[in-house]
Amino acid sequence: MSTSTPGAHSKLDLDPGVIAACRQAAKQIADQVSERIAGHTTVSVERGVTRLLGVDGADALEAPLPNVLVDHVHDRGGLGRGIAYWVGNAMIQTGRTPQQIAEAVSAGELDLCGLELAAEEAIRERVTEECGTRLREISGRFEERRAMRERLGDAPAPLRYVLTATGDVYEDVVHAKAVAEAGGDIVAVIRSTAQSLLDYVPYGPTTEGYGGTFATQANFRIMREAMDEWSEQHGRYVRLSSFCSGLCMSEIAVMGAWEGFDNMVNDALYGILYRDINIVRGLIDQRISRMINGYFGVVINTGEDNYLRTADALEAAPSVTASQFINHQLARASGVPDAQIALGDAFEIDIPVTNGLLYEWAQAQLTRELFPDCPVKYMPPTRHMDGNLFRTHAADTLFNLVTIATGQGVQTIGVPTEGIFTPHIHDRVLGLQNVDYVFNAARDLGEEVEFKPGGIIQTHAQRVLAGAQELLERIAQTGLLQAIEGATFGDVSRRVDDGRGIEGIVTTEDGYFNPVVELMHEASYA
Amino acid sequence: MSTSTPGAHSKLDLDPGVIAACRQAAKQIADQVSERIAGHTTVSVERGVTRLLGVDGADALEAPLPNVLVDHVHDRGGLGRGIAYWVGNAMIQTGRTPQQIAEAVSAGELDLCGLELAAEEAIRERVTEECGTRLREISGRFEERRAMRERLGDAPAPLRYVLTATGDVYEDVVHAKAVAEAGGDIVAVIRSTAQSLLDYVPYGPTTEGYGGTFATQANFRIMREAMDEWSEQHGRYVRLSSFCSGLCMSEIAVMGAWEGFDNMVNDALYGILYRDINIVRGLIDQRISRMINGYFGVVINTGEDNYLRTADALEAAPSVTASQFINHQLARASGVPDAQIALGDAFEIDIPVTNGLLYEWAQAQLTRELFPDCPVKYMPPTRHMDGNLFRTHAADTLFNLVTIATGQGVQTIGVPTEGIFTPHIHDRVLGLQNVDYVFNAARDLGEEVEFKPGGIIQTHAQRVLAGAQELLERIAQTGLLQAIEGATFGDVSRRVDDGRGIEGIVTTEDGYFNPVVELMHEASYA
Amino acid sequence: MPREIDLTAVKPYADHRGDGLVQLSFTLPVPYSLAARKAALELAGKMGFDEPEVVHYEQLTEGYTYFVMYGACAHTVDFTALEGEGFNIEYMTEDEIESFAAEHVGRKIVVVGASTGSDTHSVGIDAMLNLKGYHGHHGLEGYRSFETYNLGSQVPNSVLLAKAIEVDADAILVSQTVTQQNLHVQNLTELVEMVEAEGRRREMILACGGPRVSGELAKELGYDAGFSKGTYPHHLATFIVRELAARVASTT
Amino acid sequence: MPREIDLTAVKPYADHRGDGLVQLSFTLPVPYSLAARKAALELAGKMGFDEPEVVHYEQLTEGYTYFVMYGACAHTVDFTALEGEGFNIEYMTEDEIESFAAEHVGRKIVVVGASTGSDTHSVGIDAMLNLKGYHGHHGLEGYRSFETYNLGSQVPNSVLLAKAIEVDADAILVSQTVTQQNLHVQNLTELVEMVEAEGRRREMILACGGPRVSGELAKELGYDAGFSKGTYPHHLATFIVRELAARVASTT
Ligand code: B12
Ligand code: B12
Ligand SMILES: Cc1ncc(COP(=O)(O)O)c(C=O)c1O
Ligand SMILES: Cc1ncc(COP(=O)(O)O)c(C=O)c1O
Repeated sequence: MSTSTPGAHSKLDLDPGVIAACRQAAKQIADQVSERIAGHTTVSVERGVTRLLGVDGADALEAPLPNVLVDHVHDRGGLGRGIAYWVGNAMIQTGRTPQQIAEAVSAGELDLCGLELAAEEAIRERVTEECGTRLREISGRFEERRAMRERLGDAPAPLRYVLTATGDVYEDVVHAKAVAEAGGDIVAVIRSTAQSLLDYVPYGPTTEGYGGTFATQANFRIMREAMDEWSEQHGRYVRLSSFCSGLCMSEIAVMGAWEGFDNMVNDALYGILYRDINIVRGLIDQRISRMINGYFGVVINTGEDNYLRTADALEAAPSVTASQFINHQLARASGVPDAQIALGDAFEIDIPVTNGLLYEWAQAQLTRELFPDCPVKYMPPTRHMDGNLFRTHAADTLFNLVTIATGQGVQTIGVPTEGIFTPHIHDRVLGLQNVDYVFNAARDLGEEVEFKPGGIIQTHAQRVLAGAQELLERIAQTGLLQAIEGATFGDVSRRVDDGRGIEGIVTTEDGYFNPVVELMHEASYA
Repeated sequence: MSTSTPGAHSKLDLDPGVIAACRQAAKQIADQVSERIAGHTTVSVERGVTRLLGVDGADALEAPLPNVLVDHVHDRGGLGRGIAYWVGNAMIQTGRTPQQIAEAVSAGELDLCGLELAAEEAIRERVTEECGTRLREISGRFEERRAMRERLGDAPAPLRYVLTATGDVYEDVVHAKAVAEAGGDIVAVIRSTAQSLLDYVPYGPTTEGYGGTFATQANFRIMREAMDEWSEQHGRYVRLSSFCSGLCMSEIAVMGAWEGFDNMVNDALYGILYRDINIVRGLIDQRISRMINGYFGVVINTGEDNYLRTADALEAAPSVTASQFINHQLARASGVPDAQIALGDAFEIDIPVTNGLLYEWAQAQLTRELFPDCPVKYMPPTRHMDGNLFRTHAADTLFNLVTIATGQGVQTIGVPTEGIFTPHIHDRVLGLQNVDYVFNAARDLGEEVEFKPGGIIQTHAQRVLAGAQELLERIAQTGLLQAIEGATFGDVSRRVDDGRGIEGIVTTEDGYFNPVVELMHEASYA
Repeated sequence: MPREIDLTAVKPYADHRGDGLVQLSFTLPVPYSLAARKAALELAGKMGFDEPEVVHYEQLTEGYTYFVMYGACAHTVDFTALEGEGFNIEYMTEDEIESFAAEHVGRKIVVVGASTGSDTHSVGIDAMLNLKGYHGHHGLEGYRSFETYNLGSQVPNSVLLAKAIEVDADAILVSQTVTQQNLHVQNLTELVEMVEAEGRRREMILACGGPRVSGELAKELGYDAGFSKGTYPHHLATFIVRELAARVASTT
Repeated sequence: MPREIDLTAVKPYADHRGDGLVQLSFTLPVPYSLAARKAALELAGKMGFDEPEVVHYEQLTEGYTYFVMYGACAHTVDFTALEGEGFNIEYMTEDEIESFAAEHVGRKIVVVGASTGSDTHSVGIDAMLNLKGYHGHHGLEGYRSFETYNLGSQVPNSVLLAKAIEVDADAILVSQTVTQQNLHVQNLTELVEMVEAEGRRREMILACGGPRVSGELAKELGYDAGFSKGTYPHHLATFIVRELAARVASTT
């Protein structure tokens, strides 16, 4: 574990003791979470397992087969043993593949819980083997992709992360190409509004989304193929990203890995705070979802930026830092290596704040120094942007400056229409041109400048860190759940026994088993 | 004379010895210029004197009376004694005021060189008294204005300098008000194209200019009255500026002083290089013009920024610095105090230059450290701006950042339409909003950052300074005129015996006298 | 002398009366080419621009070209016909609202608000209703004369309406922020239809708001009023108390 | 499946085929007010925008209001009718030009250029003519097949024409940068008129250039060609040698 900036000294003159205390408290908080969620699974975690066993497709009513299968077992009260148990048993008893089993269940031809039960050991072995095959297959695809990335050349940080959000996957392809042509490194296919709330993943290509395009496996494939083609043609690899967040975190993680997505926004807190998803449900789903992302080499992006969209950016700064420490530990607890943990941060201080740029610079530098081995996903000003396109573009220019000066890992680009629309095709290009200009014109600025000892920047960073420490130590006392109830993040309060998806939490029974978790766990401690 | 940054140390680690050598060479160059122009006057210098004796108006053919009067004497071969001599004599002989004399000459009723000659001493006394009265009158007006400025509150540096250039003085008033409302501190009434080339100052209000509005006394008055009204209404003093440059430098200086203009662009090199005005004519006119500006408390703006519009901004950087040293000494030689010398500089490095921002920052900081007591007039990117409004706005944002971080005295604001039009009314407002945002968000940035010793910024500044030293020492050898012929400035070459207005240079004769110069000289060494 | 502006035939103004200059930007789904440039000029001509001019154009991706243009607008507008509507609608202050309500309504005014459909943007409705309010002006919750129910975000229209009926609301207040493909128009229309289906339209004030809502749009969709960026709680409250007072007056 | 683009009826594209969205900005010389907003919407309506929308407006100074708007353009353009004109006019390289000229013209091509009238912007004409050229492409002075006279800037049309006649020029090249109130149109028109008055129009190629010059404008004013931003010397040279070769061919 590295606790200091690589090479150089701290530009912010941070106290290593305070940092260590923060990390310590965050570890404690993450451990408590692990304890709290142990002994539970969720319908979506189990659906993730079925997907990793090869189940895909939807029934005549458009219900995805993973849902049909898991609901079938859940209705019969069997989910406490884990879906793998029942599928494994059915494989032995019927000699069918998991997909065939799902189809049979869907057709009403098979009752999984009514079959004769094979020996537990045999079931485990059978299903683990099936799962292992599938993991190797995906890993194989990932290795091919890694090779492609290396062959085409990987862009240097900060990677330019650009959203597309037309609602129509085919239009997204057009936008994505324009983004690629203008130098975008990562295209993030933003989801249709409220997909978070669906307790299933829609099936097939979609053209009717609002504020984004549904995350479906077919849509993922269409985007990936289009961008692979572009990448080969232009000799530059373009990454893809989407969202795991919501009620289907682990399933989407599986789909993304299968379709060769490189990044995934993965943060339960978003769903909890802004979509009113139950806290425990979110945290269980996140644990497994991140594990899957981590295992397949996918970079996860956390969502601290969101807090600054509802809380004041200066007041809430310590909560962002605290959340980064917690998210970092939670991601590690899922086995995600630091290089794949892109913690969230945002440039959201209000336009009229005197010395706002200095505070932003301090905060951005702080994140880099606290997590030197993690890329950071740095988000543009959005909250205070309005219909004055030029005002937004000016704010984006300073945002770009702070990004390059502090060497962020991933930067979501700002666009002039931020305060009005999901951006029009040329707005993304204008945004990227701004990034290009600033990143190049200020390339070595970070190296060049030192901050005045005890000046505004250092003092601000130290104050934010101190605030984070206080907060973390408080949360370590009360627990994360209590903290969320106390509106610690984003000024939003949620209670542990409220929220969507709570009915999908399942207490595991003796003999529960999850081959995905086991295989991945083995791998990460091998 | 102050040679070090006030208070603080040099951020650029400049060698004081090099600075001293530059100043020394520049002083030598300025002295050579003084020598070269001594014993000469010009038609426009003499017209300036007539204006300070109270002559104004135009004849039926729209020839301004100062021209009528000076041409009258020049045609008769009498200008070598100075216009004051002849007017003074006529005052004694006819008992008329200078204005009445001019009118009579214009009407063909009076031949100044045909009158009986009074005693030289009497003439001097009479005309000097007349001139003194006028100077006191203007100074009185200036004192009132100073009081008004103090009463309404003077804005802190960097002052926001905004051009208006509609061609129609009444439209300029509208634009100027929008500028004032958006926070502009100085409104510069840009002149109609090629006014530089007119060897007279047009008369009366004008509404038909191209790329600017004619500098006429009536136009000055209209603007001043409008802005005084605005200033009183809004409780914030708005300064006005125009151009002395061209063939009428000293006349316009008189008009500006009379009408209460606060700043004047005053640089002969502009006319010499870009308007092909004769070198010597330009330098003589400038000497007197600056003296008048200096005497009446007007801040002069020099035009080094222009070089970067025709020469490469990186290559030409040393020539800008060298020119600043020279202009500084030339202005001092005219009796202008440092606080009134706003040397020129510009943010003109091409958009794709890697680390361009660092070089700009270095150069801007260099100017500040070399001339700590002079305000600097820092100009926005213009040369590389094109029809992409957003690209220009982004460049302006970084320009604004450098301005505030280096604490320039005066900043000409950039506008999104810079590469296309003389800006539309709202474009100036958008430009000012950008300035507002950046100046406030980065208010104390300059104080906060130090540059890495031996880094890109320090090295660049030191290299530019060394280049300037070399250049200055070379020019001190060959003389300024030779240097201009060698295309040292703006990549443009001009020869000493070519160029417009050369016919207006007059060798003074024994007994030449110029009451303006004498009175002002006395005052500045009093 | 300064030229006068003819308010019966107003044109855009850039730097001379009547120059009509307008800046435009858009993308055409055609390949980057001289023909693309001509297409843009032709389009601007159809919009009624004299001397349209492309000041910048570039390829976005194959088959898509972006343009920045200027043109002199040939159309004019009769401003005198519009002038009736001043800008400074006289909004009452919080205190004035309280006493106006006490005098003209004489009971608590019940309002129910939400951000509806799949919209999770709650900042707008919270700004209007919650005690904290907006930029130092507190929300209706802080008014003595109002009884406020803020159902938050992602609220189905049916739930919002049911609550309004349950508490016998005087006004339903809807916020809509996600507007891509006119999602807000769909959501807003659905609510009006539901209210009408319940036969409640006459007895309830319906107001909506959001960054892309306008008074015109709201009225077109059957609302009594629409509010956009820059709205403060006392603007909304002024509207409600006046409207309610008028209704009370007309029914008595 | 992706929707097809109908090239016979092209509309602006923002994020869905046929959405037609265009961004506009302009100032109206009317007081900042709701009426001003309505005036802007009405104007956009006249331009043919469906659902025009003001996304930002503010007062500039008393009586002047600035707007940023969006609207869905109802007009379409038939791109297929324009498609003939490709973008990649095949410009020749310097070497190609030299040999083409040697073969088809067979003598030095004499050109005279200047930035005319009160215009002191010489960078454009220098870029075309001087050895140094533009962005690493040298100007016509560097071509063996050209004999070049660059008169610089602020050159009266009469002086330019006299020089052209004196050296029996094949082409006159004019640069114009200051365009406020269409000053360039005045200057360019005057030159054509003078050339015609001298009876020289047929025997000389007339080309002009500048940031706001376009091929269309040039032809409208009676020039053979017009060049804008992004022009390189070999673009101009290609045009001249081709045009001259055609003339030589047609007269022999
Ligand atoms: C905060 C925010 C979020 C937060 C919301 C948290 C929350 N609890 O509200 C989070 C991070 C969760 C979020 C998520 C998303 N967002 Co969002 N978000 C914003 C942001 C940054 C600010 C909005 C805001 O709070 N403004 C401040 C408030 C006070 O302003 P307001 O809502 O306009 O309200 C004022 C007036 O309109 C009026 N008003 C509003 N409502 C009402 C109601 C009544 C009755 C009255 C009288 C007045 C009134 O009064 C208010 C005060 O003056 C905007 C960008 C921007 N600058 O606008 C994007 C933005 C709104 N989001 C956008 C999108 C697309 C999304 C997502 C759908 C993206 C995705 N696919 O994942 C998601 C999902 C959200 C969803 N489905 O609803 C787009 C919407 C584009 C469009 N036009 O359709 C925007 C514009 C960003 C962009 N350019 O893409 N977002
Ligand atoms: C350099 C410059 C100056 C220099 C000129 C020095 C010189 N010797 O040229 C100086 C500092 C002297 C100057 C002064 C002024 N300028 Co000036 N200047 C510029 C600037 C920054 C760059 C112009 C330039 O050199 N571009 C680079 C060249 C290579 O591009 P180009 O000219 O477009 O040429 C290309 C093509 O157009 C084409 N081309 C051009 N000519 C020709 C000819 C032929 C035959 C062909 C084939 C092709 C061709 O090929 C070239 C290469 O691709 C522009 C702003 C800008 N970014 O454009 C303002 C700008 C042109 N200036 C402007 C103004 C108003 C002035 C002044 C009048 C201001 C004043 N009132 O004081 C003065 C006076 C000048 C005058 N009366 O002519 C305005 C013009 C506004 C308008 N549309 O009318 C501009 C746009 C700035 C602004 N936004 O206000 N300026
Ligand atoms: C972390 C995170 N997850 C998910 C989303 C999208 O969520 P939804 O599907 O609720 O629209 C967002 C959008 O801002 C986000 O920040
Ligand atoms: C120093 C200086 N003087 C004068 C002018 C204006 O000159 P003209 O009257 O020649 O257009 C300029 C314009 O750039 C300038 O920079």
